[in-house]
Amino acid sequence: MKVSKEKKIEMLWSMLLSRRFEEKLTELCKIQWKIPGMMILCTGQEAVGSGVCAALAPEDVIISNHRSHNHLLAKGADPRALMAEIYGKSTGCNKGKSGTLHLAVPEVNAPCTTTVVGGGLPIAVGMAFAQQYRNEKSITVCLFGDGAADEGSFHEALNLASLWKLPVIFVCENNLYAGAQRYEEHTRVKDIADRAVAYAMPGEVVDGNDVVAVYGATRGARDLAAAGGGPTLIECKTYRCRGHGEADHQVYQPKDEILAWQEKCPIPRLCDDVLSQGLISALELQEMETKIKEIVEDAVRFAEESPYPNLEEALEDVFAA
Amino acid sequence: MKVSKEKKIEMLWSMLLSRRFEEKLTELCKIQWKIPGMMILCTGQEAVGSGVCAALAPEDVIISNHRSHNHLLAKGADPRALMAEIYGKSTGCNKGKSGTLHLAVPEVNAPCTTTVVGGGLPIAVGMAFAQQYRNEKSITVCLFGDGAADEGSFHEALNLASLWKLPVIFVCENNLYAGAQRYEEHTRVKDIADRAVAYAMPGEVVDGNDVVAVYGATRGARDLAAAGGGPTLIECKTYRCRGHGEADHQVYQPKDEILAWQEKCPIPRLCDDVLSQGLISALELQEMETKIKEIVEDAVRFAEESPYPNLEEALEDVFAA
Amino acid sequence: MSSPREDRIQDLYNHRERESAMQQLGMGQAVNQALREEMMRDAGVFVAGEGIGVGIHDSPMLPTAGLLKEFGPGRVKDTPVSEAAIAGLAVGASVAGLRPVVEIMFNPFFTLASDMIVNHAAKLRYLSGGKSSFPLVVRMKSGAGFGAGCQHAHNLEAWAAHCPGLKVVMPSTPADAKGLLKSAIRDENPVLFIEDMMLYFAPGPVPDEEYLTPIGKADVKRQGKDVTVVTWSKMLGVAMKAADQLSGEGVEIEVVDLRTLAPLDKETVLTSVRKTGRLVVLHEATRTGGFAGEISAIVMEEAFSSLKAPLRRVTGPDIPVPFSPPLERFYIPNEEKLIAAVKEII
Amino acid sequence: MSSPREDRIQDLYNHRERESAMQQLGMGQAVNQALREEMMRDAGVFVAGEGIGVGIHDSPMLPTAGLLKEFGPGRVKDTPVSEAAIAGLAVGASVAGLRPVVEIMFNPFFTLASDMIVNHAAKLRYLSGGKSSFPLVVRMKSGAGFGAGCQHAHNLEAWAAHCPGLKVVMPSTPADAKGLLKSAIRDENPVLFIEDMMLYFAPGPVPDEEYLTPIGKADVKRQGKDVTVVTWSKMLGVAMKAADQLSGEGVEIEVVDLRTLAPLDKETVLTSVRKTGRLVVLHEATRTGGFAGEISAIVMEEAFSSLKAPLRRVTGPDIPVPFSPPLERFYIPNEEKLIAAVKEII
Ligand SMILES: Cc1ncc(C[n+]2csc(CCOP(=O)(O)OP(=O)(O)O)c2C)c(N)n1
Ligand SMILES: Cc1ncc(C[n+]2csc(CCOP(=O)(O)OP(=O)(O)O)c2C)c(N)n1
Ligand SMILES: [Mg+2]
Ligand SMILES: [Mg+2]
Repeated sequence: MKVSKEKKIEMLWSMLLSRRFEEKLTELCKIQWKIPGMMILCTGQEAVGSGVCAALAPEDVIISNHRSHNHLLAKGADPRALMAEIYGKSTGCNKGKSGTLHLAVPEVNAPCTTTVVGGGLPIAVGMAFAQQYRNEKSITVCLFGDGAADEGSFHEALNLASLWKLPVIFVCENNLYAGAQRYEEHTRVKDIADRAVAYAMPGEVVDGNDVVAVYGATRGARDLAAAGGGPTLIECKTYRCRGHGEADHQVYQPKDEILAWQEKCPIPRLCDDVLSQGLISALELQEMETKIKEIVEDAVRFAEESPYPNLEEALEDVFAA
Repeated sequence: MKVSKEKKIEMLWSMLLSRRFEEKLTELCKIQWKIPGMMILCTGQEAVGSGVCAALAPEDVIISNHRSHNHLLAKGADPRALMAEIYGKSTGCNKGKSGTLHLAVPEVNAPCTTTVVGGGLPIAVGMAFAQQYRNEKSITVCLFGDGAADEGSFHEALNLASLWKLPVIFVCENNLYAGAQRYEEHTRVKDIADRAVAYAMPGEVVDGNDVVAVYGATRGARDLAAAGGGPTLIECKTYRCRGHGEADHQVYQPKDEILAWQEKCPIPRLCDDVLSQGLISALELQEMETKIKEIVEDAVRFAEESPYPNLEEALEDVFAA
Repeated sequence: MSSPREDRIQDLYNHRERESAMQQLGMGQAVNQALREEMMRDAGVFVAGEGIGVGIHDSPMLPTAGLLKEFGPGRVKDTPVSEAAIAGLAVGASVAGLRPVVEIMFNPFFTLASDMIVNHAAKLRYLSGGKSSFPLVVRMKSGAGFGAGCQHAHNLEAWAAHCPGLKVVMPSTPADAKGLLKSAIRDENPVLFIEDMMLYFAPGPVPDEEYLTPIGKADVKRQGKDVTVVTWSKMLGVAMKAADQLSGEGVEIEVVDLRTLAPLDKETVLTSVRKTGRLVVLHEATRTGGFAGEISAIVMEEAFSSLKAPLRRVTGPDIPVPFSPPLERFYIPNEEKLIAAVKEII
Repeated sequence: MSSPREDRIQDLYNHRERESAMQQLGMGQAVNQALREEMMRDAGVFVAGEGIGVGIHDSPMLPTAGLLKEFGPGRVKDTPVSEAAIAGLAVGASVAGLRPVVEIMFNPFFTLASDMIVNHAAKLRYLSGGKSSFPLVVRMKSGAGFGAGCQHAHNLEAWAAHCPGLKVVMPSTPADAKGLLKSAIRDENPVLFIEDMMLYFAPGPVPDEEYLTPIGKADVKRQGKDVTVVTWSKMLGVAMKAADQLSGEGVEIEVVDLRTLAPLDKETVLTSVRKTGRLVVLHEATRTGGFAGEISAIVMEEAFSSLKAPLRRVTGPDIPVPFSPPLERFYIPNEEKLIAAVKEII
């Protein structure tokens, strides 16, 4: 697939932004009381969200899961608002009500995120139904894990999406683990993409650490969906380089497996590509890094300086007025 | 597949018993106040339950759904106890608490039946797990409809059964309708059996109106399961000749479709076979019919003469003592 | 000044006058009218569910009869047997700006949709900090009495009323059903709308002109000074019949029809109990953990000093709904049980 | 004769004496011991769930730590993320004679298993006319306070307690947890066993010797004459701390720990309220439709004449559990709120 220079740079930017953003979170969450709750990161998996979102139009809708930072940043979410939300501050994109696990960013057409494993799939069906109903040209993408593909909701959603030829792409981010269960310990099917057969839907396996490949597959599926050809199941093979969450010591992940996959990190891969093709100079890359560093630091500063919500705000936003 | 004379006669018997039993119910449920609630029959689909159960050992377990009469009779349930239960009488197999929709007959290893569409599949997984856990030679069969194959429970159950190589057979009775929805209106997959691929499980399509074929497929799957080879998905293609229930006027089922399938009725088909092969004489067949007629009439008499439960019995059987 | 009894008679008279001019509809037909009117008014309203376009029953008394013909398969969506997907469809379509009205066929199957309804429809707005809205309606059929047993009949309104972010409506008359459903469809929040199937076949007057009935307002369906009976849905009929009988014996019960369980119209309940000093709560759902508990807690918190007698609950017993006709009848609360309860506390 | 206060001190003293000799365990460890003992006693007991063999946390404080090593993968089954299948596994295995103990990771995911638990585990025995039994345990982690937001924290014990055929256990101390879980595993009926995760990290004394704690018996965790506080699970700690403080101010509350919500030990509640004449119910779940309603209804039905003051409920507000630390703390009922409620009615 021929991909423009601009696209590649855009994807490099969003992968790097996401990586630095999460590296900062790795640091921060070690400091007690700084950030509450779980800290679930996608370090090493950035090619998926970044490749997918680069293939979408702004009006396309995404719905993500518990591992959402990259997806949302790649869709254009404001790092300040995300960081403040992760801190639980009133300036967070959800006023501190959500935290990291269900960040909603309607401004970039990510109106809700769910941490219920598999919960996003039926909702994506509804979102895509609305697009079809209104004859929109936009489509919906649902991002979920390999573990989610074992939930009943996966099945019901794919069947309905196929039946109604809805404009939706189901992107399975197969990072080889669902919690502490390795892929073979939770299903026998060789590829999640094989499950597309069960719904007479196209299914495709993609190297999830190759952002260009992810982009290409998404573009293809998007064209199909937008043309009324219905949904596609794309499986991106990648790897969870860190634990399920930052508190997970990864005792069950073989060290050499982690190392081998770290070698396949999607970021140097794209860097090498754009550098060797002369799409970007080493200096420009360094400037990009500097800018991203500033953005992340600014986001942290913003979050740190923001106040917590007032207690009475807890009672708001349950119902629309 | 070579099938013994005895097996064929056994299957003929159970199909005929089921047919006459249900024909009687068709009559009875028209009489007001005679039988309460819904009346869901499998007229024309008898080859499925009769073929499946003929392939099982008595210690094999089955779990059925809302359309269970044939399954249970074929497994050996007492027609009197079934009929009385359908009437809601205290002598019913479940003391009148169940009625037709969830007949439980533990005596023949059908310890529970569920009318929640798809509900039987995860339970079958548990039953088969117990058999594997105790190193039993017996297996479990789950009978369900094509509509049930769209429920999330189908997916979760097949995945888990395959993962653990459980001794279970999933028998999908595809009667071309789920309620008023024709098959193509509820899924795009050509054959439900194709869904086996999604679990790396063998899947097989069988002519569900050919009791010998159903028997053969079940025998094969049973051998595999009992030998530790794990589950099989068998799809029996058949047809719902009557409405979803007796109150359904079938306005949405094409008349010629019904007629065409009535032509394929599994009972004459087996009759022709056994008569032409000389496995049974016309006289013997007539005697069989007479005996079955008596059994059904006796069951009705028994049900009619039995008392309703005492009101205080309603409060019993919620908890084990 | 006329006596309360005379008032009531006058009231009834006016009421009957008004009503006699009205169309008589079963609740299914009233729901049907509401759906039609709202679909005509707002192109974003669509309906979806199992057999709601083409169904196994072709009776005109049913809530979605004729909609497919009138609005076509684009807006009247028959779905596979997939309750989670049906509810998820509503969640996703609503946040995208449509107005889904989906059906969960029978109350026990609420379980299968409950993750979507409770963890998603009800919470995602809060989780978004109020930015995303989920204006959806889940219609659900409920109620014992049709001989299908406990996997088809299981009143779980108390579950839904225990979920912040959900509105729960449970009408007792065709007129209320129509006005409340129209309000539910226009509401910006997820609404669970529970229809007792027995009421489909009990015609009642429904105004011809366009009207909305507000969600969150209880309705005093009969005034009385002696005992407050709080009830909803099908049990209203039981309460009204008991009221007639008791009135003949000189006991006037005030019948408060909640109509909406969440948000709950506390004030109407409290006002009545403060007047009568006596409370009976009547519901078909099983007793332990039923919504009668909430009513009694509120009364005991806020009208304690007015109370003259212990509470009585008239409810289904703590058993699954049995199949056998006499047992099922035994399960369903009736006039005799209500009357006995009222008499115990006067 | 000693005064009630002296009695209590003596009581506490004996108690401490006894306790100091005991092992100190968190509730997770106590659950772990119960599982181990029962698995050793009965080869039919197995455990299954998401990450219960190999998990993402390797802390010895967790309920299933070490079981895989001790009992092997045949009896300690890690499952896919498939809550309906996990619950169905329990239903099927139990009717076949095994003793499954399965885990639903967090309370909100009860929704996904609820069809299997409510429509099947709880009803199939009744539907069989008492012929088939479903001796299974579903363990479920619950409770707010761990900063994960409302899709991980949602106390739904009131749902389960509204389902005939289900027993619902919600222990407050490690010792109770151990004895109750052992009883649950030996029970012939489906039992939902709800563990508040915060209690995993609050060690308490657990007897070394084998013992069973009966299901269906509440426990008066502290005697008092002035106000009855009915509570369960983590909230017991709040009640006990408030009791100490109030005692300092001369107010003696009696703390009734339900331990089991279904079947409910009415008598212990009623006996206490008949003595004190005042009732506060304390639970973490949201207010409307919470199980406090059931307690108040029972008291209002059967101890009305003893009541001297209105009810107070101290509960989570009617909102999803918010994430932000101050908001989450605001959500969880605490001593101050309980003390204020007690003072309002004395
Ligand atoms: C319904 C549900 N069950 C269990 C969990 C707990 N949980 C959170 S993430 C996770 C693993 C999910 O694995 P996968 O879908 O592969 O996503 P990944 O974490 O690998 O990105 C589990 C079991 C949950 N959040 N929701
Ligand atoms: C969970 C659930 N949803 C809906 C229903 C209502 N219902 C009963 S049977 C049926 C159709 C089932 O179709 P299928 O599985 O093909 O079985 P068939 O009736 O054709 O034998 C439906 C929708 C139900 N019983 N359970
Ligand atoms: Mg994964
Ligand atoms: Mg069918």
